[in-house]
Amino acid sequence: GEKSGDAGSGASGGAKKDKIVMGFAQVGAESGWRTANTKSIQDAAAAAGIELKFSDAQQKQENQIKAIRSYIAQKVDVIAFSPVVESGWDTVLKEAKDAKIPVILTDRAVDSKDTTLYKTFLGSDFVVEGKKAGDWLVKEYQGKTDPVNIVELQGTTGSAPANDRKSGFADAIKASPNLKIIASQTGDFTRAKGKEVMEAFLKANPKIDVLYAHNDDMALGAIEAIEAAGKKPGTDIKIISVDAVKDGMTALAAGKINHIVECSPLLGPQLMDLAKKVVNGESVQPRILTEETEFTPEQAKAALPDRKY
Amino acid sequence: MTYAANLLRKPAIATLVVLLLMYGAGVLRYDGFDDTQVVLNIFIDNAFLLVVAVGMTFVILTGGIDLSVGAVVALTTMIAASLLEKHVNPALVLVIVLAVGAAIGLGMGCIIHFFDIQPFIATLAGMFLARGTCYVISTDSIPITNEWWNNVASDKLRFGGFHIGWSVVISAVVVAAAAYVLAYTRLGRNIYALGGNQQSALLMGLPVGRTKIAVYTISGVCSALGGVLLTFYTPSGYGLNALGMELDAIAAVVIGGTVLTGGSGFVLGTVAGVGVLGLIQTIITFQGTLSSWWTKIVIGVLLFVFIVLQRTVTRNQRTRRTT
Amino acid sequence: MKRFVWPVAVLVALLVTDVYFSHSFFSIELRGGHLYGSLVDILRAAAPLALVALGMTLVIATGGIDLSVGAVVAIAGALACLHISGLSDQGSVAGVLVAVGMALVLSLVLGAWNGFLVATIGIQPIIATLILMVAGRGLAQLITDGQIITVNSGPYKMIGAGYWLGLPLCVLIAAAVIALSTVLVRRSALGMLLEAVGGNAEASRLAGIKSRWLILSVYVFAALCAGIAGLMISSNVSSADGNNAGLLIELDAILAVVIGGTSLSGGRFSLAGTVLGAVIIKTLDITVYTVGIPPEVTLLFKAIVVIILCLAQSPKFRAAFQRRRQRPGPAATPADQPKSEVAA
Amino acid sequence: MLTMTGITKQFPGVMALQDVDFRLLPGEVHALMGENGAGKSTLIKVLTGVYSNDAGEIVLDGTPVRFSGPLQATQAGISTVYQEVNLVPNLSVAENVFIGREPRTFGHIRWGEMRRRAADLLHRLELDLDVSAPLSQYSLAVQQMVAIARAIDVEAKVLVLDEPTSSLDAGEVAQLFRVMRQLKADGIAILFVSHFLDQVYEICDRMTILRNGRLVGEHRVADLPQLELVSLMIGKELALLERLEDQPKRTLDQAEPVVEAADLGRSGSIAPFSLTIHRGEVVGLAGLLGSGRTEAARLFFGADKPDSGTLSIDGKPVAVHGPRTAMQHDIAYCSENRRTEGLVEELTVRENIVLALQAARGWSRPLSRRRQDELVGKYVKALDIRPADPDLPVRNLSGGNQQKVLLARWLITEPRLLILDEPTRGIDVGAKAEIQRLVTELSDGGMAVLFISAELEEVLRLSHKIAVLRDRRMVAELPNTDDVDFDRLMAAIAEGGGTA
Ligand SMILES: Nc1ncnc2c1ncn2[C@@H]1O[C@H](COP(=O)(O)OP(=O)(O)OP(=O)(O)O)[C@@H](O)[C@H]1O
Ligand SMILES: Nc1ncnc2c1ncn2[C@@H]1O[C@H](COP(=O)(O)OP(=O)(O)OP(=O)(O)O)[C@@H](O)[C@H]1O
Ligand SMILES: [Mg+2]
Ligand SMILES: [Mg+2]
Repeated sequence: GEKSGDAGSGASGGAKKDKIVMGFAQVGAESGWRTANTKSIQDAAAAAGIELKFSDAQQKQENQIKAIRSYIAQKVDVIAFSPVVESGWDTVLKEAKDAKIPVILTDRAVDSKDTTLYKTFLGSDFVVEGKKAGDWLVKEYQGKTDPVNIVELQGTTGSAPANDRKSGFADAIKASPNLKIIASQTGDFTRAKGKEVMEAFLKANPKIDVLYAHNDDMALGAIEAIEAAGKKPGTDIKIISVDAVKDGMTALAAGKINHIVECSPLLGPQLMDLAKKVVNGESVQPRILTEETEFTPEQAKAALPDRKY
Repeated sequence: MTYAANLLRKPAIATLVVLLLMYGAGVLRYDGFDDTQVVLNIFIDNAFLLVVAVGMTFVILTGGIDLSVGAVVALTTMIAASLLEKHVNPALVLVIVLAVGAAIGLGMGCIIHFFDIQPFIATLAGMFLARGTCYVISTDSIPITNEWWNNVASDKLRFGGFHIGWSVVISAVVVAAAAYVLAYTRLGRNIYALGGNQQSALLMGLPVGRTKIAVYTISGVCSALGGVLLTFYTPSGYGLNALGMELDAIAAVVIGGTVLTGGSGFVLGTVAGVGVLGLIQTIITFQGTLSSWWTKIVIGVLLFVFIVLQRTVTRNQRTRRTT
Repeated sequence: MKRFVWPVAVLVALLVTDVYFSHSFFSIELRGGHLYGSLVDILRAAAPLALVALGMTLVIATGGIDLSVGAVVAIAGALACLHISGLSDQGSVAGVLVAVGMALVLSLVLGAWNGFLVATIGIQPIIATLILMVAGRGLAQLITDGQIITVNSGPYKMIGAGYWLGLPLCVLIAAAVIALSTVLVRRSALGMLLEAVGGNAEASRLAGIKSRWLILSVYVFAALCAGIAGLMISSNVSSADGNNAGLLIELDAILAVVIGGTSLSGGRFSLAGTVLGAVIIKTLDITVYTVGIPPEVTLLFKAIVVIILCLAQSPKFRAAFQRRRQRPGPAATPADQPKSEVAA
Repeated sequence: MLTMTGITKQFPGVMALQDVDFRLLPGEVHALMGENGAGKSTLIKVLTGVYSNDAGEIVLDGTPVRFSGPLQATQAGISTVYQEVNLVPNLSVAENVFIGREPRTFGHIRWGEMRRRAADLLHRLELDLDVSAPLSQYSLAVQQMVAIARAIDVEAKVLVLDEPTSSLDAGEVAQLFRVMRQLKADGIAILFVSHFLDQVYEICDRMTILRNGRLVGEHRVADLPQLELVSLMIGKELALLERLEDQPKRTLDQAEPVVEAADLGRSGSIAPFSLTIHRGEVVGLAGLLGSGRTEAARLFFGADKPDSGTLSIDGKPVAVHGPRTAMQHDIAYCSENRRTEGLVEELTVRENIVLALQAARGWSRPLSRRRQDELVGKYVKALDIRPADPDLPVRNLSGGNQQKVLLARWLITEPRLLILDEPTRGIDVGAKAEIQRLVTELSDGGMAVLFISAELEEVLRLSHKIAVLRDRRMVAELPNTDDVDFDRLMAAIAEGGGTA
């Protein structure tokens, strides 16, 4: 019943207007990653001929809810948003559903039991990212039994990527008893904090073999701390991180980072495709992973020239 | 009535006037802005902030400040969500969170009064404590699925084609109660006296300590209630909720004409102050095409325009010598 | 110096904790031609905070407050990095000096804006500076286009991460600014006039003090300090992050001022206390990392330290504590000297 | 009724009270006498629990008491007006009278009744105020009356008045005394502090004398001649006072004008007036409470901006934009309200004294420490500021000594026109004589002085010329010739017409 209803509204909307209108409620502009994400969506919308209404929630769930309500009031054709938080969306999503406006989640999931509240979730899986990082490490130290001391730079305490990348990584290395996280601290996803924390790690722990950073920025900060301590990043201390922003890739190509798990912000084109399908009533997968990969130094060298962000 | 005449000279009224001007500008500029529901939405969207700001008004009137409110709001959502997850009776949950809010406020008030600690630092410690407790409970967000809770949250009171939620009703009751307490009870007058001059209040034989502790307790309860309203708005508990809300609350109070050094101001002004912040947000949403940083810049500019207009209005109405 | 006994005691307690968890905490060695060690880290991390807090102290002395310092930190770093990243030769000293100059001039302008709002228009300081706090962040992101601008400039890196004669340059810069302003404020009549304005504005006016200019200049000075701190912070990681640089530094700075014994209601201030406060705050941060406190309980730990710190500083608490220890007889009750917290 | 025995109170560095005994009988008015800094206010604050005593015992109605603060003291029936006006300026007059014991029904404050009762009460003190206006709109004297009204309305056993009359004029004092007599008749014991000996002799039954924190004696007022009292208070004979008493009227040879006000006025505060002050001339301003003397003085100094008329200095019209312009023309203004408009309580005595001079010099030209010590030392000595430690926070000084600090601030700027608004407020006999001598001396040296005092005798004694204000309008200007005396001046004030 749901499907046909939605299809009807979508079709009628499409018939009346020649242009699809999408309301997008962004989290904020808290990082370079997020800015690239915003840009990708804006560019892709323009390219796909979709009219984009954009709002920035300044990291506040309340503001996002306000924005979504306003999109409902403005009767847009489709709503997309990156939830600030996983929980607490049921009410407003129900309102969208009642107004027969399809919803697409990007980047982060919501934890609603009722999965009919949104059409699909497009984004990376942070747990998988953490797992990929851990798997690489396990492979790297395969066959060795010497204890490996790992330090971890976590993202913002309580944020979903931090929670998931931590648990994914921990899961992956669980089976190898010699891989041991000796210190784990939040670096708030920033370079400055990453550097400050790494400086302290270096002094408190005489032997650090591996650094796992939840994003490139923290890894880049940590590299400065490692260099200031007279050690060689990538050699004396192996570094794995997540994201693959341009600066991170440069460091990877230079051998200062050993491995990066990609978490691509360039969701725009995929999102626009989905939007068109959803508005036209076509069925879509409930969970769509972003196209992303992992990088070794060699791959980084190759990919670097066309890296946009 | 002289009392009313006095009232009209207050900055709170100036804020209200400017608020109406701004609203008028919005109506002229944006389609659909004149819909009454837009105004109601401001109150629906900011009910929790309003309640928190009312608590803050009490504190600021005594010349104090409470930085812990945002954290207490977050802690409330966290405690409520985790208790509801364990199927504790919602009524009991309500009582518990309000009690926790009161206890935190009481504790800070006691530290401030008995040990003569600056409110800024005592409530900053309270903020760390409350926020820290959130993370100890859980770093994840916890959804609220309790039926009664969510029914109250989504219940709409409809009249003449418009609707409001219970949060608006609750916040209106809080505002009315606060206004009454400040104007018509001994506690209220003691609060103004304390803000006017603490030493004099002491020498006049007023219960300075009790009053001080009371305002922080009130602020704690209001924050907890604000937290409850926030869970009505976003049915979940999360440690990162309401980050920086203390600043919004302080801003609302001060924009509403309450003086940060205490002794002068009205709850009505705070309502207007919250209205200003809400209106700015609404204008931003209606504008709809601002990029992330332009959003911040425009908020700043609108804030500036508000303050300067308010300043001009009050300056014209200012009385002669105030020494 | 008696009034600093308690903050110093807390500082010592933190350091002792550190040594307990990391035995080499006090060791300072020469590595790569410069000093290397945790204590050096503390000073380096405290340098920008101390600068921001320095400016904040003077603002607070006049009975004001400046919430916009964090935004100014971000703007200064962003502008400098933007300019440097556009240079054909990022290593050119002249180019870097121009960038630094531009950033500092912009900081001065922003400070003047704050000062204008407070002193001339008469807006309450907290709101006046809130405007720039919000808009300034947007401005910083506008400059960086929301991205992190990375620069690769040796001379620029010197400011925050470099060493001179083996000593961290940022600490030297901060020390120089602090020393200069202490001399300026205490050797001239500035300090007293500021305290008078903060202590009793109306009396100061009637005593002929040009409070408007004084207030304007403290906001300018605070912004300048924040600007320098912004350069240090961005230079330290060779990049400018419009959103995160100096985030919440205003809170830390105010905390440092309060720990240092300056009352938020204005009047008497202590620059030395503020610097001590900044060092304590950074020591606290580094202690968290060194001890390995899990991020989830970091805030609880900080709350406890802040509470201990302020209780230790409270004469009333000490009196109550000593009375309990010594004799239950009638001792001085804390009712003495009713102190008004509120600036009249 | 009330006995205090062996009271000792030490402040860091000062022994404020040492083994002081004090008795208060029911239905008596008891004066507490002593020089500035003798410990009167401290004794009162110990009594009401503001300070805790280091030793000694307080017995009220036979039971030992120890109050933790004014709240408890009030509840126990001790109602107090402290020396500085301690009210809250942001609240209305009515609230200031009734706060803490507002008329209520079920916790609901009955505003109407409160305002009515406040108005009635103030009426008893012959004060006709808008009781719903904020207190800060009224002059200090009015505030003082409001504080008194607050205290006498309480159902108290003991009423403590610490220098309630220091800023009141004769009429107000008479009014107060009438009320005090009535209270006394009701059996209430009153503790009264004043530096006006005549007042003490008029109203009090017995007195206790303090000197340097020690008890000097307890006497029946009738048994102790004034001069003997003074010598008990200061510990030596006082010749100066007598000399001043019979000083002849002062005359001034024609001198050039320093400041001329022509139709200077400010709407809502004072009607346009004209007044010329010459070199070496002391001009007294006389008038009742709220007659606009302070307002006039503030216009001369630029503390308020005039909105009509011109102010000429040395014959040239100048636009006075604020205190700074006035100071540039060597005008100094010593405000009547030392607490809110005068001192910066947190700063030290030294800093408070050099503040105006330093402000005039600008921040970049600090007074050297040596110069400061010299200036401060000179005036601490000249005005006998006690304790003579310039590095004490000024808030730790007794009221009278604070007043002297404020005076010193302006004297060191060596102005050509010195405006003194109630400079002798709260100052003891010795110091008052000293200040009067100083004014005479300064004017002989060519300084022009605008002198405001609620004490008409003082105005008469010092002035060359007296301007009379009434209802915020200057109504007369009298040269202070031999035929002008107290009664004539009173008549001018009361009738508003100059007979000169
Ligand atoms: N809070 C305080 N801290 C330190 N010293 C104080 C304090 N209060 C009063 N003193 C000192 O105690 C002494 C007595 O002061 P007190 O105020 O009792 O004098 P007083 O007799 O009321 O004088 P006056 O007539 O000037 O009001 C003075 O030397 C004063 O400097
Ligand atoms: N009896 C009164 N009734 C109403 N208002 C009064 C009364 N007395 C004073 N005021 C108010 O107080 C204000 C201040 O008066 P001002 O300070 O000029 O008085 P003053 O002549 O200096 O008297 P004093 O210094 O003795 O109080 C006046 O503008 C007036 O509004
Ligand atoms: Mg006294
Ligand atoms: Mg007067």
